Amino acid sequence: MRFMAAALAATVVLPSAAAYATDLEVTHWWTSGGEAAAVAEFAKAFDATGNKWIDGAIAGAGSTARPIMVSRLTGGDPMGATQFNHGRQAEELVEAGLLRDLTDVATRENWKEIIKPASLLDSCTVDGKIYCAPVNIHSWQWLWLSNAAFETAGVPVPKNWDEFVAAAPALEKAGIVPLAVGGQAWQAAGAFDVLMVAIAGKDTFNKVFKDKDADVAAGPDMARVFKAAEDARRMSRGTNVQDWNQATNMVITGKAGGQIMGDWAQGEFALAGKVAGKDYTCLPGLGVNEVISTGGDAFYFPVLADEEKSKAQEVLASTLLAPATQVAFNLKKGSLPVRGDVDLAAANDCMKKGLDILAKGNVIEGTDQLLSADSQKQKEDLFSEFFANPSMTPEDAQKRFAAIIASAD
Amino acid sequence: MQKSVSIKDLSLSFGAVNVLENLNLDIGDGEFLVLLGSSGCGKSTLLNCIAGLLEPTGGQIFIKNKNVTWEEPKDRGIGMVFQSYALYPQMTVEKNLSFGLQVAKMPRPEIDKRIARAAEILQIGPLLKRKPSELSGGQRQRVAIGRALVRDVDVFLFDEPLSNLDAKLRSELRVEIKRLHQSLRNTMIYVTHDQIEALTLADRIAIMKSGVIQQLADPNTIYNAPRNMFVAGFIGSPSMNFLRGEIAGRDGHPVFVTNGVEFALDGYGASEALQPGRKVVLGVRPEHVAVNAEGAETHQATVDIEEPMGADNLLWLKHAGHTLSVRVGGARRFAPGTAVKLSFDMGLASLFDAGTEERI
Amino acid sequence: MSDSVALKSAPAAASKAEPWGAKPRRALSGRNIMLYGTLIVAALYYLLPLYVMIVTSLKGMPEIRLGNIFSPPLEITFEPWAKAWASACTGLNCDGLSRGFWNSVRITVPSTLISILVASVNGYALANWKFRGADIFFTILIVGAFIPYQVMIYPIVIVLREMGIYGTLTGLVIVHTIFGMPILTLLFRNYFSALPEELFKAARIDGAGFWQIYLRIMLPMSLPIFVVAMILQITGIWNDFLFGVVFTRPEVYPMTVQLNNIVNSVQGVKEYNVNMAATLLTGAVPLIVYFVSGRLFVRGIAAGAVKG
Amino acid sequence: MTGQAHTGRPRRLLRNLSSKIASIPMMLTAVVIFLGGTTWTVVYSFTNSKLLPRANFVGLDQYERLWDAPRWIVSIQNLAIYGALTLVFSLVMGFVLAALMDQKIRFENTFRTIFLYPFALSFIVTGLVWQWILNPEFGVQSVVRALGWTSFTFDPLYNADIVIYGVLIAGLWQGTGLVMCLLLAGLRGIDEDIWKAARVDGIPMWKTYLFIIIPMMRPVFITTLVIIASGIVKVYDLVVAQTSGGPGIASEVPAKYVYDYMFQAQNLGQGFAASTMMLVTVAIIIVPWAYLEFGGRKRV
Repeated sequence: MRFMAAALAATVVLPSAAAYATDLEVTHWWTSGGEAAAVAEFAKAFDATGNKWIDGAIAGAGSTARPIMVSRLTGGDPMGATQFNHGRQAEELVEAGLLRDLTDVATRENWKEIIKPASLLDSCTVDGKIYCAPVNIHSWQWLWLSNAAFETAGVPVPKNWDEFVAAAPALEKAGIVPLAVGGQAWQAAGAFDVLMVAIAGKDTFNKVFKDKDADVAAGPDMARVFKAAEDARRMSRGTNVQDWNQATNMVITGKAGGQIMGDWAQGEFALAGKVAGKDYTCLPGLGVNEVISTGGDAFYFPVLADEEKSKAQEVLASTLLAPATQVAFNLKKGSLPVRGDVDLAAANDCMKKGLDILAKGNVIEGTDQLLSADSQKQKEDLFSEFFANPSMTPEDAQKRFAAIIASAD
Repeated sequence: MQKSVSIKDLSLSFGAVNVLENLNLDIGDGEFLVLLGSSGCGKSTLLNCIAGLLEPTGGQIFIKNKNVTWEEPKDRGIGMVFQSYALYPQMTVEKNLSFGLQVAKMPRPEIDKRIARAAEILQIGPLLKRKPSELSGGQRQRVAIGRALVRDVDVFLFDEPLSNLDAKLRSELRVEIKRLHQSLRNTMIYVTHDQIEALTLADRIAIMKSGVIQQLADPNTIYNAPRNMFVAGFIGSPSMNFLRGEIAGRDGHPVFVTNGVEFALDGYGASEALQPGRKVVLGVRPEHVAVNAEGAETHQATVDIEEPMGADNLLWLKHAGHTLSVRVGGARRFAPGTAVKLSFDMGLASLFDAGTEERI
Repeated sequence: MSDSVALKSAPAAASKAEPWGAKPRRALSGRNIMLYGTLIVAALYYLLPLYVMIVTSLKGMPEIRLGNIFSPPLEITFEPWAKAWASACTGLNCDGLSRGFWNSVRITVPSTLISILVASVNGYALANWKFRGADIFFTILIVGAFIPYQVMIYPIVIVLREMGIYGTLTGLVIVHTIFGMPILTLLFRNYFSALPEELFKAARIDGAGFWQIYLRIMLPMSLPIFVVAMILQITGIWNDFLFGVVFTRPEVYPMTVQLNNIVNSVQGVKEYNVNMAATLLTGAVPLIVYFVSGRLFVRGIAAGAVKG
Repeated sequence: MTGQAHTGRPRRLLRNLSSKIASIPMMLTAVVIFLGGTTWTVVYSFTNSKLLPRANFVGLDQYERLWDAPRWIVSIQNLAIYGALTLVFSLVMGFVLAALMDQKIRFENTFRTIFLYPFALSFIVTGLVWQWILNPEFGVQSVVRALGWTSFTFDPLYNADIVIYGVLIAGLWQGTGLVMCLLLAGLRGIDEDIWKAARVDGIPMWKTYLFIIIPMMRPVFITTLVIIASGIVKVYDLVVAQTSGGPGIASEVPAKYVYDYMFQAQNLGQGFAASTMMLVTVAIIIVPWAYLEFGGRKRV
């Protein structure tokens, strides 16, 4: 199948590319083992078109890579293509005319039809024009549980959040941290969003984040979410790690009962040789409300003066979305492909669960798409403080949360 | 005498502080002029202005009748010797001497000729290959003088050149500078706070205080006829005795009265009439008072302290409520408490107005 | 006014290395036990992290997972070093730190030289040729030392873009020169002010101009302070990550970018041994510079910082 | 300033021309980069610029939001604590070490190198190593517990109340060596006669240091102070590498707030407002002092 896919990709892009072979510098922040392997699939496919992928990897997404990319763009020395969080974050670069309109390529390759769910392409669209190529779907709404930890504690592996909370004292007695939450701010905020969809439901989620309804944010449904967050806070005490993968590692080694983390966590389990269902359990939507969000990564293409490079950009854009590339890339990355028409036979149990939910259409947009980076950051600050500071009451936190929603744009 | 350096209405101020005020000074060709004063009097500032190292706020400076007020130091035809020698530490003596000439792009043979001549005059030939750190203080200062010498300039400027040396070297080098001046006959301007250097070296001395020249005259005049009390007190060691009192008339002759004691002023050449009742200060140098001499007018005094100094013997006496210092020959000894008779040489005394402190 | 600084003041005093405290008495006096005791305790605090880094970099991952970071390696392996140098991946390029080493050299050498040159001329002008208003510029410069670098990124991007040198090595050298300027200028100004002023005057009488005095009189006397400036700049520029990556292109990214990529990767297992080896490798150049010229450093500082 | 024989006063602008030409890079840096960049930052702090700077003025909105943000308040408090303690400890430790080193000790070179080498390492490295040493799972705490003292607790990086002291330990480790060097240099510059005089007068050593030597070292202390203080205000990498501002927001610092809001939150206006507040604070403290210290004094 791999061979077929590669051949297919070649036939799709080769004719137009051969004449315009050129170097293209691509910046991204995928630097760890699995990520780099995934990017290598892109590079391989792009090089196969006769062009050359010049890799500009910089570790550390928001704080490190973003100022570099923006400086390069505004400094008049743009790269050929760059990874960027799509959705709200790139809007201004588009408005400033720094990014290239891909509508022609999209129309030619019929992106509107093939990209599922459609919200992904919407996030790339500004004023009816398409500015980015989405490459994968990542969902946040997963609870990863260590079967070994529960065995040690002598309780059955929970099937949903409430059972998990009920099992927490047993875990603690066994010297196991019930819920691992890494110290970095985005992890606390992400976990809260997951709790929110699971406990308050999709509608509340949309009312708060999409419509920015501060009354709902301050209302009783959200109060229940904050109560749950307080449980989570109590259960997470004793997680002395920073990075998310260190927290995941606690689950893998049975030092922690579970972790709320996106689908990228299963890469860690796979790397450690763990098998879903046997060594660990994954509960989408915390086992309460099986909904997944469809955030993801996308590539943007700066406006370039060099015509040959501009042509190469088009080739790259279509290469990224070619079925074979999509399969190869997402299998390595542990994410879901953006097109519904590819076959992911190699996917594991958890990934298949995700694909099912996706097929059912039980999806919400990611908070990256719904909120500005600014509001996201304020939210991160709030929840990172909330999770670290036991003296902060859920009521106080909710008040501040509602204020952030009220001022969000 | 032809004028070599001429300073007209020179002023310099740093912010609100006036360091020099409308200073005028003419220095003759080949003259050795010493600028004398205590630190902060503006003497070094004046020298730096002449050298072009400081920019005056007003006035002009002429060297050889050329207005050099805004010229660069190197274009003024001057050489300068500093207190700290200011030898370039990383260069050999020879390099130190030739640096300025090389900067001026002088041909090598000429440079060598000049260095050889300077080395001969200053007897530093054997030191040429050494670094300054390998020289003694006296040798360093010779090299520093040599650096001015090779420039073959009209005017030499010395900024306290001997102050960093010990007493013995200082007197040796003092003689050498004098010899240098006698053989070269260049104009030399020499800043010092040491009155011995001033008196021994100078053709003329300019005594400065607060940026103003108090008196400009040959050493003899400065010593014997100081123009005001500052000059009188500054020059001479120990200082001139100052007696405060007033003029009175006795038999039509003016006399000086202090604490009820009278001094006849017959021998004093006053420049103006001495009106009775005028408050004045009488100044007498320690060597102009005779002890137990046969004279017309004698005063009673008691020896308080005796300071034998070898050649001289200095007596501190109680006289009419004043303390007087008197110099007598080294052989004449007086025990404390001895009563003596003093006679004053009014011809060599000075009389100052008590208010203006100017010489009368 | 005439009491100018004697020749023996700063540089000469600085070259004397012997300390002045009280003379040591018997070897095992209470005083000596206190003295060396305190020094040794302090030295342990300073050495502990280095020890941890070295020990960890020589262990294999299984041993690290066992725990104790202070225990010496049971089995010494140089693999982490080899990996950090030659095969750790940055995105698709798996040639380790070696890739950035020469880039770092290419950035550090001109940046160090030019920033020191400019700052020394500034310091010289401020100390010896002060012109009206010079102090105002200098004050701005000193205050500038307190501005967080990140704030200046956008304005500098704009300036470099307008000059047409954004993304070039020249641009990066200028950026390093700008941010090294406050402290270096302060050091050079202090150093030149402490040199006897009469030397400068003598040189002017000798007819030397601004540049001649700088090159032929001042420079040869300034080795100590140049060593200090060099050490500070090599350390700062070699360790710099932000400017190196914001103001250049991937092909000239410095070593610290690879270090960041190795150390800061968000996914995968953290290979602490490789991280530590990479850290030590990256720090090797400034460390060697310190070990070699540490003695000159104190001497230079003595000459440069004594006068305010 | 050539050798031309002109008798008039030269034009003001042309005086000291070489010096002015040579100072052009400095003037440009001071005016264009530091002054210009600062002005630009201040101006844009009154806008609602997001990812890109845009001149859409919103008055004091950014400042109101800034002072309402709990994280900013925590950052300011942390900077005050960290700054005060760094100043005190690095000066005291630096001076004590320098004074010890100045006792004609053996192995002076070795000790000096040991104290100074951390300065050669970047803050990122410093933060990482100390994060590790202070980690309760496998750092100091676990080692002490393994030795038998099982109730021993030392986890500064995971305790919000004391986390800033954990950062301080690392900061001091990195920076004290330089302070020691600067002060040692200052001690070596003190005239030997002062020591003799103090000994003859029978003044105890600690009193000599406190009342005679330290006041004489004022210029060295000033240079040291500039270097330490400018480092304190800019502290960023260390916190990022060691704690990422955590736990929660307990170890946030202003420079990190600026950086996070400029580039992570893509709210330049907010970042600029925060940096303007930092600059104002610095300016109030530094400018009058800097001008007195470095300006206005004439050399004769």
